[in-house]
Amino acid sequence: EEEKVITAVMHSGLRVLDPVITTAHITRNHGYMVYDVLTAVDENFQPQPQMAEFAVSDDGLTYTFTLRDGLKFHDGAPVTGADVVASLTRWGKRDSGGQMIFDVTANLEATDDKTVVWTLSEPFPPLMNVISKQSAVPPFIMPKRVAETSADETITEYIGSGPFVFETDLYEPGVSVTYTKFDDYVPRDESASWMAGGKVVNVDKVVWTTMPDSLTAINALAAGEIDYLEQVQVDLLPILQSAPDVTVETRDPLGYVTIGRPNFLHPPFDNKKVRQAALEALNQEDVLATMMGDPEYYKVCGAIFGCDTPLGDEAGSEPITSGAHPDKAKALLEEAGYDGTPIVLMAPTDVVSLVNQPVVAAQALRQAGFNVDMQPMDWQTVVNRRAQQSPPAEGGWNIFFTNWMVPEISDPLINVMVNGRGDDAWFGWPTDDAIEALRSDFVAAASDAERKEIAVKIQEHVMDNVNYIHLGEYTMPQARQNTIQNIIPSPVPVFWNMTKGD
Amino acid sequence: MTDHSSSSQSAFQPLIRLLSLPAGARIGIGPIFAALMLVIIVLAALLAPLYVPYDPLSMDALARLKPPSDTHILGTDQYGRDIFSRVMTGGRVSLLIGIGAAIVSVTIGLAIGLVAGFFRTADSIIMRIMDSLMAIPAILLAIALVALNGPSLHSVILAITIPEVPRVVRLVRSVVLSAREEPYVEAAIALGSSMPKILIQHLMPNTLAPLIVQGTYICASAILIEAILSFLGAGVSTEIPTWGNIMAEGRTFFQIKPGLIFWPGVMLSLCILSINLLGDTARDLLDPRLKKREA
Amino acid sequence: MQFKSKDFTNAEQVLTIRNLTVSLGANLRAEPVLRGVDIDIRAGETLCLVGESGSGKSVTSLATMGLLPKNALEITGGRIDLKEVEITAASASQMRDLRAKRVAMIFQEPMTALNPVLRVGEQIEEVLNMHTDLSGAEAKARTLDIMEQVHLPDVNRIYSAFPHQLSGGQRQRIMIAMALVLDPDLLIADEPTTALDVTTQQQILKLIAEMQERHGTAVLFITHDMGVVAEIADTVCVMQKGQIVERAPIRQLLTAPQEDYTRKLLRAVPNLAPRPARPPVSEAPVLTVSDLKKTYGGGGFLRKRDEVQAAQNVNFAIAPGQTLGIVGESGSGKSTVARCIMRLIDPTDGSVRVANTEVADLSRRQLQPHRKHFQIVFQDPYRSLNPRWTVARSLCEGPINFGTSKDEAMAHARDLMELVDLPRNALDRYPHQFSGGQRQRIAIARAVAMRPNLLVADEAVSALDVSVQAQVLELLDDVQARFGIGMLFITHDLRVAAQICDDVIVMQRGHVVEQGPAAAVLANPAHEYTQSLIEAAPGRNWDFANFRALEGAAHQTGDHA
Amino acid sequence: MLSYILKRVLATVPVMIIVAVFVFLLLRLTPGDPAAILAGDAATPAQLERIRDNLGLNDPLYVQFFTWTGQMLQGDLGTSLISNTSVSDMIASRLGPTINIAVMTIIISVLLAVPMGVIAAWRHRTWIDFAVMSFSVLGFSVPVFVIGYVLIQIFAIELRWVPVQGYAAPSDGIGNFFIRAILPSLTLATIYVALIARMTRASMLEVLGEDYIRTARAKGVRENTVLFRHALRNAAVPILTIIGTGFALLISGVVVTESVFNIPGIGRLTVDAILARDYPVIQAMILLTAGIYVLVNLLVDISYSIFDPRIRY
Ligand SMILES: Nc1ncnc2c1ncn2[C@@H]1O[C@H](COP(=O)(O)OP(=O)(O)OP(=O)(O)O)[C@@H](O)[C@H]1O
Ligand SMILES: Nc1ncnc2c1ncn2[C@@H]1O[C@H](COP(=O)(O)OP(=O)(O)OP(=O)(O)O)[C@@H](O)[C@H]1O
Ligand SMILES: [Mg+2]
Ligand SMILES: [Mg+2]
Ligand code: NI
Repeated sequence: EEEKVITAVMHSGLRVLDPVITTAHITRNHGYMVYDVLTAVDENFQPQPQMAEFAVSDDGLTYTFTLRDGLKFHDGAPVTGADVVASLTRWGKRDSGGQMIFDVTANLEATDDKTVVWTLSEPFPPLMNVISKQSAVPPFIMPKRVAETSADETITEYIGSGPFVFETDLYEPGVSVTYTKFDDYVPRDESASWMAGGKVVNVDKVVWTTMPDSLTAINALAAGEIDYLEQVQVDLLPILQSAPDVTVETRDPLGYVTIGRPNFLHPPFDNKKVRQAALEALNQEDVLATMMGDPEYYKVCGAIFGCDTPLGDEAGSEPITSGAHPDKAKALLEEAGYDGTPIVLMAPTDVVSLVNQPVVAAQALRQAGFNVDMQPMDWQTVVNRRAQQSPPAEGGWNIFFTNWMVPEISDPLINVMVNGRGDDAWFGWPTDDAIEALRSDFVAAASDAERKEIAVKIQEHVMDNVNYIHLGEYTMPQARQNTIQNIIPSPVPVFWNMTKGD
Repeated sequence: MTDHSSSSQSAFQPLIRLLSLPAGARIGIGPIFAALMLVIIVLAALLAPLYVPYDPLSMDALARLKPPSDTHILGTDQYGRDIFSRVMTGGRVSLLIGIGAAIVSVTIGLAIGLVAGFFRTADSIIMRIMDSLMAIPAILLAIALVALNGPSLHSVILAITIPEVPRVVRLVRSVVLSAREEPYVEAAIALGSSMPKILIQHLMPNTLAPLIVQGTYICASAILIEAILSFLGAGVSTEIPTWGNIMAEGRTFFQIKPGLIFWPGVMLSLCILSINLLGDTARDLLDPRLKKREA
Repeated sequence: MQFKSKDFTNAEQVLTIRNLTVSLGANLRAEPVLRGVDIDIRAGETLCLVGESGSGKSVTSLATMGLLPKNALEITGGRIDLKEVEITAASASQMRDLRAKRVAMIFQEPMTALNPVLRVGEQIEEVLNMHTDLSGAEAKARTLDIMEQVHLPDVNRIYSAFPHQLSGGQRQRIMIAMALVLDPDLLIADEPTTALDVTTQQQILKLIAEMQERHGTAVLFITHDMGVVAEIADTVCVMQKGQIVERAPIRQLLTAPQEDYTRKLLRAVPNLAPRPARPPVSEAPVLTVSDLKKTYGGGGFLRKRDEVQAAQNVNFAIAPGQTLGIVGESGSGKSTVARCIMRLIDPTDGSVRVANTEVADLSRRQLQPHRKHFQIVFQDPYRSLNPRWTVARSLCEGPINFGTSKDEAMAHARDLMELVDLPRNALDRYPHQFSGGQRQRIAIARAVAMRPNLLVADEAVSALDVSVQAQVLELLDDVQARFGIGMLFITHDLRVAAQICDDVIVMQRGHVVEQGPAAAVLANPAHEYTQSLIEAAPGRNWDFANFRALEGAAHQTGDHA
Repeated sequence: MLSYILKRVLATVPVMIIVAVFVFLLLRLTPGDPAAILAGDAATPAQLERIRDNLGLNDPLYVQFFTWTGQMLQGDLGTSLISNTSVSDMIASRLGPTINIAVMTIIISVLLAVPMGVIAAWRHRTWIDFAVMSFSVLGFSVPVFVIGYVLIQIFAIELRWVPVQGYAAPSDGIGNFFIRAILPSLTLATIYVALIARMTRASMLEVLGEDYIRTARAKGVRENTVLFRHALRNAAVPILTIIGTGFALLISGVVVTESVFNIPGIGRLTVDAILARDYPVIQAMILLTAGIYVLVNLLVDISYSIFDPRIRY
């Protein structure tokens, strides 16, 4: 029988192969191909067993994981508790949620080949959510020898126990990566649901290629040269209309948010009124429409934890959702005594999904009376510069923009922008004791209802204090040949379950 | 040799001598057309703020990618900005980059080239450095430099200039090397003229004609390189419209809205075409090797 | 002097040019370049076409070959008959067929006339391949044969040599072989020996004569060297401004020229008899050169570059008002000596004293104040003036360097213009607006403006027409007498040397082979190299200026005037 | 000859050293942090600092420089900071496509441009000359990516003669290679053709005015023999030179063309590396391209002697 190969164009090239050291989405996606996880969330955000069944003691201090039978690494070695412990330990050094868990960990050990016991010194209710989550840095299980690599160094061996085998020889960083079906993988019996359930592989090989030019990628899909396009620029969809063999659809209903982050250390954004002025000046619709073009693919929505997530709520978001209010902004600026200090706005030029926001925002801020110094630079420079705490005139900055996947911001523990710990906070460094208090309450909260209540308070606080500017949600359509079927509708594009017809 | 001078030319004599144009040089219709076109393009760009209907930066998120209409004669781009206003205004910066890069690289190259050509000791060191600069691919160097300084106007000009400098240096140096063997330079030495005087008064004018030619090519290629840098995400900020970044921004819409590439492309190509044509004409008129045949 | 005197009345007419008019193609209003030229040449005859530069000699020959530059020159009247073929009416392919077979041509510069990237054998053979059905081997044999005939040595080696590997004389032989390989009826030679030194020139002239004898070829020979004319011509046509002004058998032309122009042309030819010696001066010499030595090259990075010993053990002195000539064939080191004295290059060894200052080892900066004592006039008057500068600026440059004010320098420049017999108002003009002779005058004026003690003239008249040359020489003489300047005069033309020098140095391959008063050296050469030089000078027995033979000139001591 | 080559090769040493120092300094002074690229968006400053330490990016500059040059001298180009793969492996797998496309481009360009230039010079100042020159000036005036898009639109999308994108090595079948390489090569060739055609024309014009061309005509040689046997070889040296120096342009074009046609070549590798501040890769790539440039021009210089026997080393 002919080999079944899926050629997929992913949103970016795979350059980093260590899914623990980096938060890059493409590497996370790669991780899900090669590695397996202990537990995983299903489409209802509920943690489900994957490699292991789990049990929580009544006091919420002891978690016991029992590995299921037949788990094997790609080199044939069985997966053991020791591998799990080493992998979790390394992950705990990199993931922010993981760090919090390890802060309260009393003991983590493999009691035998199949059993891992995790003992806490105090309860940490969201533990299962954190280790089952599908975003940022999932706790992938690697062989012990690999997982013993320092968390600040990249691993050099790419062996997992996941459904696909990474082909080292065919790997070209940034260009293409090839995965073959791992024949010894034993899927769970449940049907697949998001990251949970049976990972049944129906093809022999998956090739990810990168096309630096989005127009070329679309044309290649239309011409039948590739099978699958992870993200399609909405403006280019008309090109696919004339391709009857291609289907365009939204795989991931949650999508992304786009945000702007002010710098709290320096004028004028150290002034709450000025931040509020910026919130008034900006308008979600303008940004989203410019980015996406078609309203079908964006949503004006003020919920900082995401519109369709359990914690999502739009409280206090009118300034940003109800259009631009330059007059209100001007009044606020007046009130704040804004003296025309230029706002250094960092504008990346080389990341397609980030070029529009700064341009639109700069224009809107100017209309509201801000003096904007938009400084274009490549994304690398943004990344480097946003870490600078010096004043804007000396190599610092005032505001920048970025995007997140909704699951990455969907609760106050994951969402790094609601961290208010000053220098330890995310870039922008707000010192916000109020929000920290709310976050502690959130961790301590006993019930979902209580958590939701606290989340709404955080939402209101963020809108008032303008910890960051939530600019709305959007989804990216994917496109596939009609022969490609049974794609799981999850934020992470996964290649199990997927079938390829003839 | 007959005496071709006539009194009517006398006003232009110094210029003609300075450029050592062959007397009675004829200029065809093509170059005149090119010059005319260039004048129109330059004027259109310079005066753009006076006549374009919209602020090239003003956006309208709800009027994106509109086809040509009465309100937007060339339609709008992906930010809802008026393409006509942007293309016309874009010429200003593109031309500035072209002319800026030409002037800067010619000036720097001239200074270095004169020194290298005349002072044996400096020559080998300077030329090694120039060889190295030449060997580094211009585009890669430009990307790196723009990444270094941020894609501001002057860093783009700088990035385009640096790889051009060695070419100018080579050119000036070769002219100086051959001119310094000319008997009139030897005569000047014999007449007791100092080195700087010989360098500036006797040798530098010889470089003028080739430099004008080279300058036009640098100007043309700078405009083009700016477009390529924009394509690679290392061009001038999109806040400052240039033909290059209008095209680069619009490139993904090539099939949806070809006007985004077409109009700036046409302006850019016409402009480069005329500059190149003028450069060719200048070369035909000024190149002593070709001139030899006409004499 | 033995002139050719063959009778051609019964010989077949090979070339007949009637009323040929050639105009500048694009410009109908301009003067035609040729205005009604008539020429007849018969089999075996040598017709020499003489006249000043630009008179139309080359255009006539190119018209005959059908090779006038397209778009530039056009035949607008008359006809050219090559035996029965009318050339002006021939099609391009007919013309191609005629060339080499019926009419062939030798050009002046043997280096540039041969294709530098093709082996010379191939270049000759190409003619055979193009026009005959010979097989490869036959063509090669024929090529080697013709190469033998032109007395090329070691033909098998030369066959596969490239032009740059041959000497000038050998290259010209290749050209001749190429021209004659198909035995054409007419051979056109446009200044074929001007670029060669006299000894080689003599061999080539002999060779052409020999080939002509053998094949009965008609020859149209273009030259401006009257000496050559005297040696080889049967008939002479004198051209001026596109017209043939006089046509006569050689003896008649040289003894009884009819036209003023012809007379003027002949008068300007300098004599090989040395000038009368001027009274020796007792004053201290302006220039003393002792043991001067210059070696080019050497050094080199990985491999030692070839050294050229361009001048060795040169010793001489020049007194004020006296002229020392350096003669010798091309490459013998004449210019090297001049440039060492001028310190345009640094001598390897030896001493050069100018006006009591040792200049050989001064640094450039130290030398600068002494520059005004010695000046130079170069061969090419066009290139030695900055084409971008007005004459005034060029003339003032030197004095201003030595502290003269601008106005003063300008005033002086006006006087100088007068001195060199140019209109004062010409000061604002550029070099290209002057004729060659005028430019050389300006160059001389510029040198004289510095009031030097020593004037070095490196081939200062070689680029000029004989008539212009005579004027410039006169000027130099005049200036020298007026300011008492010592002069070093470099030339390869023995006639010029004879006319202007008090003393003469003969150089060969960097060595001085003979040295002494002009009268002694030129009239009684002691060294065999000098002898061969004088032997080879064409027409050396004829006193052109006086239309008579120079009987016993070689033995006279110089007091005839 | 051998000593000349040796000398030239030795002369490239200082050039390469200057390039190395220059590139090294340029990169270290450029803002941007490979550690940040590696760690992604959510890393904390402390984490970044530790990664930088691990990568050796916190060592003094001179230590980093000598470590790097030390490695280089042992033939070790280092490992990518980002993907942790060996730089030599990365280059090895990326060099082929670029070289193959470049060679094809040069072949196409020379085959097109030289006859164009010859004919333009031969018919100097006629409409043929004008047409050839206009075309070549046009080739200079349109950005490479536009040419690429237009070619794709016509030949891949409308006519469907060739695929839109992609690369196949000649070892995968020469036809396969050809059909994918033709559009990128043509795209790259436009500017190269323009360059070579102009130089051919100018050089031929000069040669056609030489005495030996007149000699050839005086011998009754046919016109095409005059042009191609007598003139072209003499005109070859400047044409070769421009092919050599134009190589720099080719490299610039490659960067863009590889993007547009999705060719996994070294142009993209370098741009990606620059944007990711992957220092070892950038350094190796720029040294490599500089080296190739120098080598190509050395080959060009040596090849002069094939065309012009006067040139001997
Ligand atoms: N290609 C050309 N285009 C225009 N004018 C020309 C051309 N060739 C020659 N002439 C003109 O024709 C005239 C005669 O030139 P020609 O070359 O025949 O002179 P000549 O007698 O051979 O001089 P010389 O002794 O210097 O070789 C000159 O005035 C010259 O300027
Ligand atoms: N710059 C130089 N480098 C090396 N060799 C040189 C240089 N200049 C001249 N020569 C050589 O030195 C020798 C003498 O040259 P020079 O120019 O003095 O001869 P010349 O007698 O003036 O000849 P001509 O009559 O041709 O002007 C020649 O063999 C020449 O090739
Ligand atoms: Mg002539
Ligand atoms: Mg000389
Ligand atoms: Ni003239």
